Amino acid sequence: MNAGIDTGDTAWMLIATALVLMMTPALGLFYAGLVRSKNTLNTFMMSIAAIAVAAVTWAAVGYSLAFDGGGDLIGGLGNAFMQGVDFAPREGTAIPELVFFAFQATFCIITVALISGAVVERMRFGAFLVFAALWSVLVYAVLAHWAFGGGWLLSGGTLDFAGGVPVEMASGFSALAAAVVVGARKDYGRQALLPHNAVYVLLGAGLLWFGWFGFNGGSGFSTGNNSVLAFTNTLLCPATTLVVWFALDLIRGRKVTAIGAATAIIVGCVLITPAGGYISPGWAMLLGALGAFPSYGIIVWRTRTRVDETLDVLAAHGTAGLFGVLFIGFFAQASWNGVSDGLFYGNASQLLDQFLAVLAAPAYAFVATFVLLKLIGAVMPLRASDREEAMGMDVVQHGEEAYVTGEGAILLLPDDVGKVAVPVADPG
Amino acid sequence: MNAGIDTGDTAWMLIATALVLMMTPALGLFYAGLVRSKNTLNTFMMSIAAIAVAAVTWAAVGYSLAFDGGGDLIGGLGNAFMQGVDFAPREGTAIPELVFFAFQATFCIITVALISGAVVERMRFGAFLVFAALWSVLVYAVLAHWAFGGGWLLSGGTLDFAGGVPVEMASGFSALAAAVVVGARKDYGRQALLPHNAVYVLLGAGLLWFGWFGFNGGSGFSTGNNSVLAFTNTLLCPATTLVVWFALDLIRGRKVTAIGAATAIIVGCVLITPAGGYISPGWAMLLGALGAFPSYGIIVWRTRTRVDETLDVLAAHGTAGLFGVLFIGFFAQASWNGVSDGLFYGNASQLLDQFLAVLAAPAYAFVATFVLLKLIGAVMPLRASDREEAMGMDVVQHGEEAYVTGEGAILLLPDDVGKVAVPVADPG
Amino acid sequence: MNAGIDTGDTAWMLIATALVLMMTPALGLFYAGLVRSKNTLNTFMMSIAAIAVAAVTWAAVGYSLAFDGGGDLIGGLGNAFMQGVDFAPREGTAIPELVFFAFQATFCIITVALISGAVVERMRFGAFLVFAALWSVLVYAVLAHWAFGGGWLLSGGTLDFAGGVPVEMASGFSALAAAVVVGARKDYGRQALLPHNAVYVLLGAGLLWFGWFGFNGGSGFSTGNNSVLAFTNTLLCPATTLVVWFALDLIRGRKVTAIGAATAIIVGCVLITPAGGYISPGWAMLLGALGAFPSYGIIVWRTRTRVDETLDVLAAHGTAGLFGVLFIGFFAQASWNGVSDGLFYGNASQLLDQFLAVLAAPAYAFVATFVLLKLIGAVMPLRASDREEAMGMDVVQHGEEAYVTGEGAILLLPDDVGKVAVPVADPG
Amino acid sequence: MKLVIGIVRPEQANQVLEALHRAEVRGFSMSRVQGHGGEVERVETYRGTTVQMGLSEKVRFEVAVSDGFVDRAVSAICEGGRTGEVGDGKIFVVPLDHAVRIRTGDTDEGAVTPVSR
Amino acid sequence: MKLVIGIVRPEQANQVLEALHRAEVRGFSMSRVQGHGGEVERVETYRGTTVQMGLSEKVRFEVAVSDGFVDRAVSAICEGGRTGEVGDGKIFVVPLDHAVRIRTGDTDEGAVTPVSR
Amino acid sequence: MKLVIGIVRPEQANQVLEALHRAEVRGFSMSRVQGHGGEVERVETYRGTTVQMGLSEKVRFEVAVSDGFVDRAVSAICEGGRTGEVGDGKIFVVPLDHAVRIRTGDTDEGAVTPVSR
Ligand SMILES: Nc1ncnc2c1ncn2[C@@H]1O[C@H](COP(=O)(O)OP(=O)(O)O)[C@@H](O)[C@H]1O
Ligand SMILES: Nc1ncnc2c1ncn2[C@@H]1O[C@H](COP(=O)(O)OP(=O)(O)O)[C@@H](O)[C@H]1O
Ligand SMILES: Nc1ncnc2c1ncn2[C@@H]1O[C@H](COP(=O)(O)OP(=O)(O)O)[C@@H](O)[C@H]1O
Repeated sequence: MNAGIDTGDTAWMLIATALVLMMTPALGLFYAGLVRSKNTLNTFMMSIAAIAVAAVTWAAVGYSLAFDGGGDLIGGLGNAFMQGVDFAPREGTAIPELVFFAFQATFCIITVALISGAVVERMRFGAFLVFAALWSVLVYAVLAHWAFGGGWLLSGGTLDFAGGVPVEMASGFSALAAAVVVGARKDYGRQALLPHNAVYVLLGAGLLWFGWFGFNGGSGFSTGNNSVLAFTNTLLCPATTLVVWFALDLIRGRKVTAIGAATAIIVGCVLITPAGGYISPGWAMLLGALGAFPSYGIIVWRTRTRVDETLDVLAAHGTAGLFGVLFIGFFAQASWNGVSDGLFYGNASQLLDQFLAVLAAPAYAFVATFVLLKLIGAVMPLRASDREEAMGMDVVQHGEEAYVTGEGAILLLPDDVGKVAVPVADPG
Repeated sequence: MNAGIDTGDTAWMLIATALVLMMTPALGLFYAGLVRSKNTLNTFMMSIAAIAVAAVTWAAVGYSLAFDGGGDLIGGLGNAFMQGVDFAPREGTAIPELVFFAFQATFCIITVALISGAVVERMRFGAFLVFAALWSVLVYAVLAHWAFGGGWLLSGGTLDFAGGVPVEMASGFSALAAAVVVGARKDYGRQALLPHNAVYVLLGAGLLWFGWFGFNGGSGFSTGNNSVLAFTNTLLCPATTLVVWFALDLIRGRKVTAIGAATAIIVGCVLITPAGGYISPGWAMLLGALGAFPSYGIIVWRTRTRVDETLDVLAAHGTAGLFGVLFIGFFAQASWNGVSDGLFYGNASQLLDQFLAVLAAPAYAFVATFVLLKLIGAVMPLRASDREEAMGMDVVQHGEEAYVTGEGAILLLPDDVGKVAVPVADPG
Repeated sequence: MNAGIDTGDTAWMLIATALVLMMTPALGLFYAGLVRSKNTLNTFMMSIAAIAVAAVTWAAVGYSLAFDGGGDLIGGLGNAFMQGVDFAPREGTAIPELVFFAFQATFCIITVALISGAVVERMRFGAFLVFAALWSVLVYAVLAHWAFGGGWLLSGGTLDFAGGVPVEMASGFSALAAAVVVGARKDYGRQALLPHNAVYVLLGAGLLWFGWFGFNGGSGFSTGNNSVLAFTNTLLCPATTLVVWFALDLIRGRKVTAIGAATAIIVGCVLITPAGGYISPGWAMLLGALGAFPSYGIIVWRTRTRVDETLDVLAAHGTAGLFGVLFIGFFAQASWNGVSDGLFYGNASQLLDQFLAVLAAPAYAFVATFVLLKLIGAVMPLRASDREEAMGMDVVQHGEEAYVTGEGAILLLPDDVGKVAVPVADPG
Repeated sequence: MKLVIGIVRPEQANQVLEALHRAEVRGFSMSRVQGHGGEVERVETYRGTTVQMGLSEKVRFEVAVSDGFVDRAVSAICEGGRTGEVGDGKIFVVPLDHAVRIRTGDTDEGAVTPVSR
Repeated sequence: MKLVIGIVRPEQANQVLEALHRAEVRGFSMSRVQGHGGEVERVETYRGTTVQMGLSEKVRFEVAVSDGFVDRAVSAICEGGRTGEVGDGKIFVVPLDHAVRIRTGDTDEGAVTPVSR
Repeated sequence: MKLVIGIVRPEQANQVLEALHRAEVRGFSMSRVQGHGGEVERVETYRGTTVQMGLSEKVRFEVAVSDGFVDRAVSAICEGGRTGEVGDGKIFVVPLDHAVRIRTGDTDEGAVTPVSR
């Protein structure tokens, strides 16, 4: 075993990395259940595409820009194409840098996938691929550097345990920009566009919660105290969010909804993401309870606007992430986190550091994404035509349907394409 | 790293905890597939609700009542609201108590969720929430104290590795009581009430088995011998149960059924739960084989009775758990478990200790649940009306449907609710 | 803790084992989505059956034949019925042999399940059970011995990190033999036989990838360098395969397909399986890119033949596994793997060793499977009749349907079977 | 001959099946439809979106009968389908020129009476 | 009385619902069908298998109306369903001998006009 | 004009499609239904619950044809749908007063012959 490597920490980080990678297909399932059946595959495929594209860009330059050196705004290219990423421990940890690299890669991947929630059911798949590649470098890597990689937020003292800045706020506010640039679905606000399979939504949420234990619990890069604290808080905080969400649903509609519960799980996990390793379990439960309100409110309010931010990434990730980042400023507790206190424990400066983050990150994410999509839109159409939207993105973009019976499907044999003249069916 | 903490043990317990939490949504999926489509979401939501409610009650008092001190019948309140639950190792282990707390919390959660199987398709969601909160404290915490927390069974010498007492027998016999108090579905015994999606059932069973490796393998709180033994037995025992179940299906109906296979997986995992860390792999395989018979028999027999214990929690958990607890009394082997021998190895007293458990736990669980539900029923209706049952619990209790096409759905805009007068549809 | 055991390595191997076991139900889901709805359960059940049967044969003799002693062609029976498999470290590792046993068992299980892809929608379930039991011993255990257990390939110097020989090539070429012996579905080539649920396919692929981190990352039996390298390569290689597959789909059909993406994930994971711990991340990405071509080509070509190797196990596993095994011969790098260089680094002999493997393994797998199935076919019918095939294997083989509404289902009460004369329905 | 089309509540489908059986109507086809009529519409909420469901699930029976059987079929469906609340459904009787039993090619009367098992 | 059967594009179903509502046709049933006609067929690929989809999704309306309402119903469906592209669908008008409201047993005219809510 | 309704086995649906095609019947709609007739019922078991399945899956064709085409349509369905075993299904021919092509508004004969592609 190499010097400086701890087998226990490495074991935990390996599984944590696998868990976070699993979150992206889980997100695909979650999102796929929330759209209409004719757009199921396209929605799921945006998450799969995020894995493919972001893993490659991350290995090429993303990781290096995020984690090579302590530049204020951006890292260097010293690790470009994974140069120097090997078995030696990543400084400040007892795990091989290869594992650190892989763990961070999964964060970039899921953040890209999250944004797709804003543009499903209409954005062209090709345009999304281009967007994913560029966004993963120009936005994610930059914000990851700010908060994790030695950039100005980190060096300035901002606390962000597992990605309130580069993951949650970045995806949420980029989603808003994407929804604005791409525009609403043609029937948005006129017709009821409903989730076609709520079981996928609940299962997806369950798997996401499962993965989030690796996401938050792994962000200490060890089995040490902050990791353990973040891990346990990832159980308690979403649970309280669920309870409060039930109550809000009851008050609003006199019924507890399942889609609401699935949403609450995500919101609760997002709330604790930045704060997990810094606040006590008690405060984590309060965070889960209070944090439910703004997200709930924005979900209800947003649907009354013209902004078709379809799957409410802003409310679930942007808002909750922002709330969590601020919460640290109040209730961070050195006696638990060994790092710093918040306002409530007499350290007002921490709150200021947190404020900087919630101003800078959303602003950068929104503007950069807005500009990026405008540029892409200048080169290629961002969205499908109304006619195509009516047919559904699965058939139009992928030439497939999610649920096929086979009735009336004519088999085209390579050599006699077209010759086969009669419909042939085999009902499943 | 703190004194007394082993990073490897902690790494394993972190992932084991995440695995057990994942089991509850997996159970929701498993149960949801077994009911009719109009009750899909309500069934799944009972598992989600169990997470929300039981996590909170556990943090508040459940953990403390179960694990604070060695009182014979019940623990103290020293750890109420997680006082003193921190990074220091839980005594007798090399993991932080925070992790121990979280691991035990997931056990309480899934046990509550298991009971819902007895009352799906008719119990009101509100009543279930109240029941879940009270049961998690009044029944689960008590039995967990008896078997795990220093109560009379544990101090008396009863062996229960991973929860034959507080999880399996408790859920099984509480389910029976719940089915009796809540009563049968209106069409039970008159009509065929069939599983609407067997794929959910198979996938759910597969994910439950996956999680069970954390459930049993984690119950040694380390990577030590008993954990390793329990882990490996969790592969072998359910496999033999599957083989025997196939044979029983063939004999009974001349066909091996898929729902049967999914059931066999659960039964096999339950059988090994109490015995996992105490018996050799060879005996574990025998346990899996023999233990299939009583559960199989009760499933076949129960449907001929008037007791609509809908998803057979008694047969799959109560019976199999009881069988596993007794089995220890015969085949426990000190050379493998380092703790105690069973009758077969000359230690008859162990069998007596096990007998006490299979008398006391079911009795307490049944009676306490019966009384509890009667009391709740005195305050609020436990079940939906026949009319509501006919409409389906998803629409009635949650105002949602699992599978919506959107046809004929009129979008209600906040400001003109009711004003929209014409149906609007968008077929998915 | 026992002498010679490392808790971190053990923690990782425990979860890795659980992950690989989870892959088999995930494969069942993946396969079930690819068939017509009337064969859903039968397809899924073949994977469940593989767990049941192979776990038992493995414990009985498979493990011993594969891993007991260094015989050239086959191991001994010293560990038959798990004799001597206990807590002592498996030689060459720091984990208990019980864990090593369980980890290897899960490999045998999934390999058996993989083959079912060649014969779904027509092979009789009973015949498959017999085949699974015999194949797991006569083919899997033998090839596992050759490549992992001290057999002639291993001692000869062939490198196979995680099962290119016994898992991937064995399943792929056995699948081809099985398709030939069992024969094509009655409507193959005449009608369009389409996947009934592409969401199952995508989710299944996602879960398989998740599990593959344990499959490859665990094949170093530690948290050491080779494991870490294989783990990280399991992220990078399939990602590049996805990117190239997207491109191939675009070129071929001007659309990126979802089923294609799911296939690419499998192909990418298979490609890196043999090579994971031996090549650098850079070469792993090249492997993922180049390896996509042969598999893609064979999938397109195969459907034009009369060979109904239904779910393309040969293309996804056999071909990709073969490609990966050869790739090691070129790009293995001692500076990364600490073991050996490939041709590219001046060691031509390694390529020869790899060649031996890609000649011997496919030949043995194909011939042994062919003969085995011929023999079984002589004793019992291998496939269902055309009439049964038309009805669907779920109803015929299992007496169940995957998706039941309950309309017109008459409840048969034990005591009055047949007496009930009128249809009774309860629509879900 | 007539083609009798009955649209009933899913919950009543089984009663209708029993009633048809008692009326010795052995052959029929049924399918799921969505109906709109006088029923009160239910409100559902999906995240921020609140909708009013304008259609309700119904089961549609299609029964071809010889003239002598029309009244029995109609009253069987009526009796089986009635709950008395709005939404019980409708029965439509359409003239039927010919009927053919595919298996045998028998036509008309012969076609609509199933072989007894 | 007549039974009006209308087969339209799923995308147009909502316009048809609106049009029927405006035409004061309050009662009807609808279901999903697959249609074949003059539409260009789309090609789909599943792994190695390329297929031409010969059927396209349609929605089938079934409306029983008293004679005076036939033209209004037909033109409502036409207007709601038309896009002008091949595949818009068809309307068929079939004679209707009797209609019965299951809840009350009213027959004919009485049966096809729903109670106003 | 007539409306020809054919109910056949799912397994035969493709043969029927081919037969209709050969008979130059280009336009039709089809849907899934569940049928009850003389077929032997199959027994299924779900855990403790054993049931007899009283309905079997069928596919329902609906074809509007001008009078000259009726016999061709009927015999096409017959030929495509026949296996000779109980359960092959039925064909019903219903009078059709009017037909309208929504896209163009053409009526009757004009409406039922699809535009050639
Ligand atoms: N004119 C009609 N044509 C076809 N179907 C109708 C018609 N009127 C009602 N239906 C069907 O009958 C069902 C019940 O009708 P409704 O008016 O709601 O109740 P009731 O028949 O008790 O007055 C509707 O949901 C619809 O499916
Ligand atoms: N003769 C027919 N009988 C029954 N349904 C028909 C008939 N012709 C067409 N249809 C239905 O109408 C739909 C549209 O018809 P098509 O000929 O494609 O377009 P158009 O009506 O615009 O010419 C078809 O998909 C089918 O569902
Ligand atoms: N009187 C009927 N009205 C409507 N559909 C019928 C009628 N009789 C039979 N069918 C349909 O025809 C199918 C086959 O009929 P069945 O009597 O079982 O076989 P066969 O026509 O070969 O005698 C049934 O499943 C049902 O869908």
